[in-house]
Amino acid sequence: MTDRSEVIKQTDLETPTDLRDERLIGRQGLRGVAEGLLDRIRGGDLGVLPVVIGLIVIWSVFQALNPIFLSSVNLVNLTLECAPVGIIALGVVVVLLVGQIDLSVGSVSGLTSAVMAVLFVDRGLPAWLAILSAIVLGCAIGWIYGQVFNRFGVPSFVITMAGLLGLLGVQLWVLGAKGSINLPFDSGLVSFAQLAFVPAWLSYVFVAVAAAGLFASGYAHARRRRQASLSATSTRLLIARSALVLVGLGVVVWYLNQTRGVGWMFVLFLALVLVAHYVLARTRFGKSIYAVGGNAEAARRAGINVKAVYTSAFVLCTTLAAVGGVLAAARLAAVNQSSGGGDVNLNAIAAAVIGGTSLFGGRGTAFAALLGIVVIQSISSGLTLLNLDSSFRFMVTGAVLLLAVAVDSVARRSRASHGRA
Amino acid sequence: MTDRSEVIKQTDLETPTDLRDERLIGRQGLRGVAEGLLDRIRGGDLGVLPVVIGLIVIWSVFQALNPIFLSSVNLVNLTLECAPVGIIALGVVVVLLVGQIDLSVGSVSGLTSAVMAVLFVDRGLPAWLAILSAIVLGCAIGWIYGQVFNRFGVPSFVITMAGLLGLLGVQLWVLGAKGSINLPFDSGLVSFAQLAFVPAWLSYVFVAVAAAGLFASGYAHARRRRQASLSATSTRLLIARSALVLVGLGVVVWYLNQTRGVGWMFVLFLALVLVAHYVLARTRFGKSIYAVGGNAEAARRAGINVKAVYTSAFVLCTTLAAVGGVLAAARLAAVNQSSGGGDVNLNAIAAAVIGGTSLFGGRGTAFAALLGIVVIQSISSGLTLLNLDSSFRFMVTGAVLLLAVAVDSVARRSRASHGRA
Amino acid sequence: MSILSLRGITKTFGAVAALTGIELDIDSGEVVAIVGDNGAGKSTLVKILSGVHAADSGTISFESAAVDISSPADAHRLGIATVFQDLALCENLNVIENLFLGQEMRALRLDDVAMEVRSWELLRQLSAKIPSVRTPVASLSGGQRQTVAIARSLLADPKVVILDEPTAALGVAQTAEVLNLIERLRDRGLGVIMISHNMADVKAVADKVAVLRLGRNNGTFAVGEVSQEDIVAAITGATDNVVTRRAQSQERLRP
Amino acid sequence: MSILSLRGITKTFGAVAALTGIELDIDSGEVVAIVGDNGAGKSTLVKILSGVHAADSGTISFESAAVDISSPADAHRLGIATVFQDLALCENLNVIENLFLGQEMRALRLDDVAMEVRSWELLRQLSAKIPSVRTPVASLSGGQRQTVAIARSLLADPKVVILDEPTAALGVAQTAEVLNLIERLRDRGLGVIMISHNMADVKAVADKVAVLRLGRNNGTFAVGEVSQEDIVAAITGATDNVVTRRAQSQERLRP
Amino acid sequence: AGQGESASAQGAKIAFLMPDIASTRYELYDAPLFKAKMKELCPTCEVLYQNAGADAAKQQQQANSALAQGVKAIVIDPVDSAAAATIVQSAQAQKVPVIAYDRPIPAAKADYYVSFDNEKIGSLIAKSLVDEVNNKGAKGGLLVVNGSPTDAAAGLIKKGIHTSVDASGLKLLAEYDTPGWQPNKAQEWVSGQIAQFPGQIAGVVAANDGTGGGAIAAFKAADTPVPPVSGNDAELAAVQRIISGDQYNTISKPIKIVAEAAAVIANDFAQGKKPAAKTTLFDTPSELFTPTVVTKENVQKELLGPDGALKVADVCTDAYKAACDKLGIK
Ligand SMILES: Nc1ncnc2c1ncn2[C@@H]1O[C@H](COP(=O)(O)OP(=O)(O)OP(=O)(O)O)[C@@H](O)[C@H]1O
Ligand SMILES: Nc1ncnc2c1ncn2[C@@H]1O[C@H](COP(=O)(O)OP(=O)(O)OP(=O)(O)O)[C@@H](O)[C@H]1O
Ligand SMILES: [Mg+2]
Ligand SMILES: [Mg+2]
Repeated sequence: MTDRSEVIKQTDLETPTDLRDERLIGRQGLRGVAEGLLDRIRGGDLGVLPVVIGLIVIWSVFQALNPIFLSSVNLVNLTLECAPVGIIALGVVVVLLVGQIDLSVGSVSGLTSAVMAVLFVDRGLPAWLAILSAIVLGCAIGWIYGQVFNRFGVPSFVITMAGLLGLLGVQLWVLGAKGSINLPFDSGLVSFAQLAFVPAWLSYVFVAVAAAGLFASGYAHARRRRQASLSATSTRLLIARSALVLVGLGVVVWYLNQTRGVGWMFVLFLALVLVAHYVLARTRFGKSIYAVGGNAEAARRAGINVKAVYTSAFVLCTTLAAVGGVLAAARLAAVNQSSGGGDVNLNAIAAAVIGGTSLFGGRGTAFAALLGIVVIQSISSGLTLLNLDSSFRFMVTGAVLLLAVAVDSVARRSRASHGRA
Repeated sequence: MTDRSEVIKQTDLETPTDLRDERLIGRQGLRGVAEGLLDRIRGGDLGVLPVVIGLIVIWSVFQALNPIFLSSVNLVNLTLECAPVGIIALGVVVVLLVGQIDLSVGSVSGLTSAVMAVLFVDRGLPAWLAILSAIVLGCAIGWIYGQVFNRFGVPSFVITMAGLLGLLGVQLWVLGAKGSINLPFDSGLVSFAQLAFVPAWLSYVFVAVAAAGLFASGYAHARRRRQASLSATSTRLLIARSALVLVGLGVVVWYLNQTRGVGWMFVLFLALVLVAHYVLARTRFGKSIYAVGGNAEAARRAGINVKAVYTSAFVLCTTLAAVGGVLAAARLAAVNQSSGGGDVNLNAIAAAVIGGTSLFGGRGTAFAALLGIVVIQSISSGLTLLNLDSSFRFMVTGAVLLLAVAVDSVARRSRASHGRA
Repeated sequence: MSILSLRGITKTFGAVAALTGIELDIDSGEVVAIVGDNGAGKSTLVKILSGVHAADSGTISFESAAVDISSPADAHRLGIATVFQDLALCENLNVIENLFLGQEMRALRLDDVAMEVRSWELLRQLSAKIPSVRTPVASLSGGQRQTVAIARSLLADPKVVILDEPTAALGVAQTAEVLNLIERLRDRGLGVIMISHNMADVKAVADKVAVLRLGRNNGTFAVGEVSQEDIVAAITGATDNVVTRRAQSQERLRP
Repeated sequence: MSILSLRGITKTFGAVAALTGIELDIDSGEVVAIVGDNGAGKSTLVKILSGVHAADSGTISFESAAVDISSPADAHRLGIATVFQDLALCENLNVIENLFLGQEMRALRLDDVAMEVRSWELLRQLSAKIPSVRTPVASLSGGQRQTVAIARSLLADPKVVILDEPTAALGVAQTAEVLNLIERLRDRGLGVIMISHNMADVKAVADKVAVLRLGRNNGTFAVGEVSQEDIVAAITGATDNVVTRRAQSQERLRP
Repeated sequence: AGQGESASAQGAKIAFLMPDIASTRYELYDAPLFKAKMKELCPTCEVLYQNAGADAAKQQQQANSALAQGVKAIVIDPVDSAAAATIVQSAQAQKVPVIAYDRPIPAAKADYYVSFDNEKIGSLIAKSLVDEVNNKGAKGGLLVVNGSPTDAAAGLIKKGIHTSVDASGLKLLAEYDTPGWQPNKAQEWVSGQIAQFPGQIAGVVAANDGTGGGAIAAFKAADTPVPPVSGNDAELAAVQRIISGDQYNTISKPIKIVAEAAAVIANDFAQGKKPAAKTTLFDTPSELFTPTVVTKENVQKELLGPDGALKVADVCTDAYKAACDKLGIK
């Protein structure tokens, strides 16, 4: 018995602090990374991999059915169509993370876009002011939700369902006698959503900066960890990762640049996802979101202002819904009574869930919104290219959706059998 | 110290087993009941009381605005309109109790009613066979949900969203070019939903039987408890309770009998609620539903077949959705592409939640469906009596909904401050 | 003849090898204590025995026949009743409902009077201080919950009872009752596995002590032939450990 | 001078009177043990002190000033750190995240390297056997979790540390470390409240023992002047109790 | 309820039940115009206006509630023509006359039918668009964007569109039923078709102005020239697009005339009179009106005249000033 504990003491000096437990199955270098990955796959700890695989399956099928699906033109369309609802879904992710729900994102996006249109077109306010007002309104709605939730403890399902109905009423009232408002095609807002693309050279610069940034931050982090005698990703691995990102993103961007390129609206969406990811993963506020979603009582006992966290989650959600609504209006170049209606709600929530956010709170990442909306829009776009009856269109949508998520199956099943359910 | 424990020993012989703990604040008789009730109200343990109060508030307001609201005619309409969606909500309660959700109840009800109509009207099958087929179809859909859920672990949100879309497609396909099918007015099914009312005398018999049954079962139970030297409700209290039910229900029935009376469809709904209540509260299966919803892993460790419970919850939900769909079709005497669409889904789920069912599983009763749907239909019916613009109609609906549930506020807040959150 | 025996049980969680080649035998009418440091793998072993986790490799035999315990229901069927360390109670259900979960009396018309009577009996037997059996478990104290979990394992007529740190949250009186209970179970010929960090309790009721260390067997001792210090040494992997040092310094302080 | 003193604290839950007129004083540099049967109200008292529940009546004074502790944040602000019996960890977060919850280093750009280093330090100090601090708490063993909860209470610089059954799930080595730790805290002049069912531990580290019985004060003793039997008698409310009976029968059995 | 025989309409209530809010016309035109005319005919009468939000069951609830309030006549634009039969039945059982408005109720004999018919509308807009495409001699085929697959009225329009498109000899490239009439769905679908049939789309038949607007936005967003696109409903926004040349046509329904005719008939029924039939359709006494296709050429005359449904000031906002001037609209 004693000999083993001596082994520990000997290795103490060489092994990084966090790898000293002798039960850890040690692995080194690139090979070790691959083995660890395989281990995680077997253990069902796959992160976003299943969804990505589901996506690849969908893409292959649609491409086989209609070769235009993966054409550059269509992919450019796809990116642009993802942005508005994707941004809304990003807000939904935040609300789901604290274990609540917002059923009213559609209505919020509809109402705020209506207010924006009325101010901009009817009242002749400058575009930026109209947009700002819309966003402030979105913010205010979330704040009210937060107050009602914190003070009365009404379930967020009911609050936001009341919001869904009430705000739709306000939207109809705001649009009033007009019913439908055109946004001028030559306004900056509409051009931004329809015609503004990143110049090819700039898009490559973006890719290069992203790859370089990833490497730089990874390297700095690894150095600090090594200095603190903790295990760290090897420089070789960091280089490999950045190279992968460089090539991967580079190819995608090059392909999109074959036609119109990368839309600024999509860049905005990506930027919001990255910011949200940073906030959720790397700030105290982000941690408190996860804590409240995981165990609100424990978070409260840790001294976190749980009410403030709920309020800010609602505010973030409705604010992002307002941004998404404005962009959706800009893309359609019109606002009407059905703006924000239809399946905006369902799609935004479904995107968050498909991307892996739990409805029970505490689990999910900002990337869920990106992945989920790409899945949903891919299905929708793929079906657009097939000339189907609407009855079959619905059936296929349902089936493909299920298929995309069922790839998770392998992951989850093995996860459960490995005791991580 | 010793004297106190002697006190316990002395009282042992007189006090019922379950009231011997000396920390229990003892109370006796009717007065004790009232005090206990007051205590529960202060402690926030109010059960359905807040929702009932919310309902009374809504009713008073609408009655003040339009005296027809509480007229016998309108209440009869209200009861009949509650039944179809109420039955669907009953199924939703079961699914929510196991901590899952079914977004597709609307589509299921639409599809099954379409199948029923095609078989009954187009194929000329006897009504009972057409209805049975529809119900079996509903059953099968739930079974498939259960299988997909258990085998692949796809979140029920995604499965049933796929169902929502896919089944709508099937519904359109089943209805085909016709789009809309009339059910003959003289068919038993349509008369049942539109014209079949309980004869006045029979309705009073029902009330009497209900009151007597309540007393008899309560009395038998109390006797068994007393024999087992457990505390029991006093006979006086039992009589009081039954008398209250007799008078309360009697007045309601009498009032409805002023015009058309109590519809058989509503009686069916009530019967289903009572059966569901019995199953949930008084059978092993019911307890396993609550256990799975409260802590699925604990239930599994207790040897409960958790997968079977999930499957049966889904089956119950879709089966009840099928029943609700058939009744909705009968009430409308037609089936079309939008059957089951609109706000059936939202209303059914909202009814369950408003009635007090938790979206997180394990909390709620069958009566939630009844109360919730009455709240929703009251709002809807009250608003049709007010001559409002659509925009205001939506706003008022949202506001009233919030109000109705916010009465819970007092309850929940004090509950939390009493450590029962 | 051993009622339950394990051979080469191994289990890994991701990169952590929680159990490696565990061997263990339990006879009827015997109390086996499993001891070990935190994270030694005791609860993992218990979960494998009760069908909560599946072992990665290794065999389990029950009454000399190889068995496959792939779900808790399987374990129940074999007659293995377990009190889990995390108790595994449903917080939304009350005490009676938790006690009888999955084994309610009269499936189609629950006999709540009989169940309540039986509940009070069981709880009284364990000296439980629970004011009412109709409150949800969520509002019970830690010890009250543990008592409920222990009472539950006695309901069905098990052949093997596994108790994972059953007395951790119990008061002195309740602990004494549970130790009495374990002795009664042994006398009735059941096999009992008890996990505990309390060496005094282990010495008091166990016949055999199996030590786990970092997921591996680290010796099995007959209780009569080993001192408390030896067991602690086997647990910590050294004779010179914080426990002995502390004991020494305490001795120095108090005359 | 007492750093914390309670007068007439009362709390009822529905029909259950959990605490009635509790009085208690804690001095700086003093370890007060609160003992009592299961359901005696110990954890309820702790929750009132740490702002989780509000007392129905009674006053709390901290450093001689009456204070109103209406939320856990208030308690943190006063310098009261608590290890709860149910630990109150977020299962979805990993060990580091739980340790630093609400007090992360650098709010806007978390310093995860520094936090990881500090985590390992704290855990090593408590002899924790946790393979990795980046696994979610959900996958830790019972004792590992308890260690995390204890480590957390030491992070901020508290004036009063409340430990509700801190060693219930700990192994022998970890228990010894925690007892050492409590002594170090006392020596640094902190007030420590410890709840425990283990009389040996209580006798070892406490200066004063307060006994609760069925929600009421049932005597306060200086540890030096009272025997273990007396404390048990105060807890169970009788000198002739199951513990003494069991001890006697054990003595009779073993020569 | 049930005393429909009273000789005077004094203080009578009349229900006006509209089907949905997906089209702006019911809220903006039909209801206010009907109410105004009613007020003129019978100042003490009360109009109970309800909108069913495209839900047949809700419409039934609204009708029942109207009956409970003792209305003297029901004017109904059914969500589902088949399902509305129940409403007719229960109303007539209580001796309350039912006037089918806009859409017929073939399955049960209403007391009167006032309308233009949706099938005709579909065929008119499609015909006008086909003619324009042929005139321009554009190559390629047509896209058809129908209304909601769950909306009965959309089905009628679709049928009408097909009679014209199928007869035109133009190729039907692809067809789509827009869920919930949503413009953004229409936009998304048309975007896909632009990718699939680059340069081959000679025109788009859209079943209403909203979906038409979506189709136009798709072409704009793809940075390709907008081919002729149809519409229906003569919404303000659509009229602006017609003036600016983005949209080819829409259709103006003489809502004022129809709504007023319905008011007159309802008033007659409320007074216990039986209005005479102008013609008979579906075995029901009927009065039918013909809608007019509106293009750039006749927009001023049809919609912006002194009696027109729209005001020049509303249409010719800053953004459309130049286009209005070009057409000589003041
Ligand atoms: N579900 C799981 N997922 C991942 N790792 C796990 C899981 N369960 C246990 N482990 C790990 O396995 C090891 C053994 O855990 P186990 O619970 O068996 O310890 P234990 O001996 O019961 O400890 P304690 O005395 O603290 O209860 C621990 O390092 C723990 O982190
Ligand atoms: N939130 C609550 N709601 C209702 N009753 C409660 C609640 N919390 C505690 N109680 C009751 O108050 C009494 C005291 O509980 P408490 O948790 O304080 O006991 P304890 O002394 O900590 O016991 P243990 O030693 O078992 O931890 C118990 O009877 C318990 O059932
Ligand atoms: Mg353990
Ligand atoms: Mg406690």
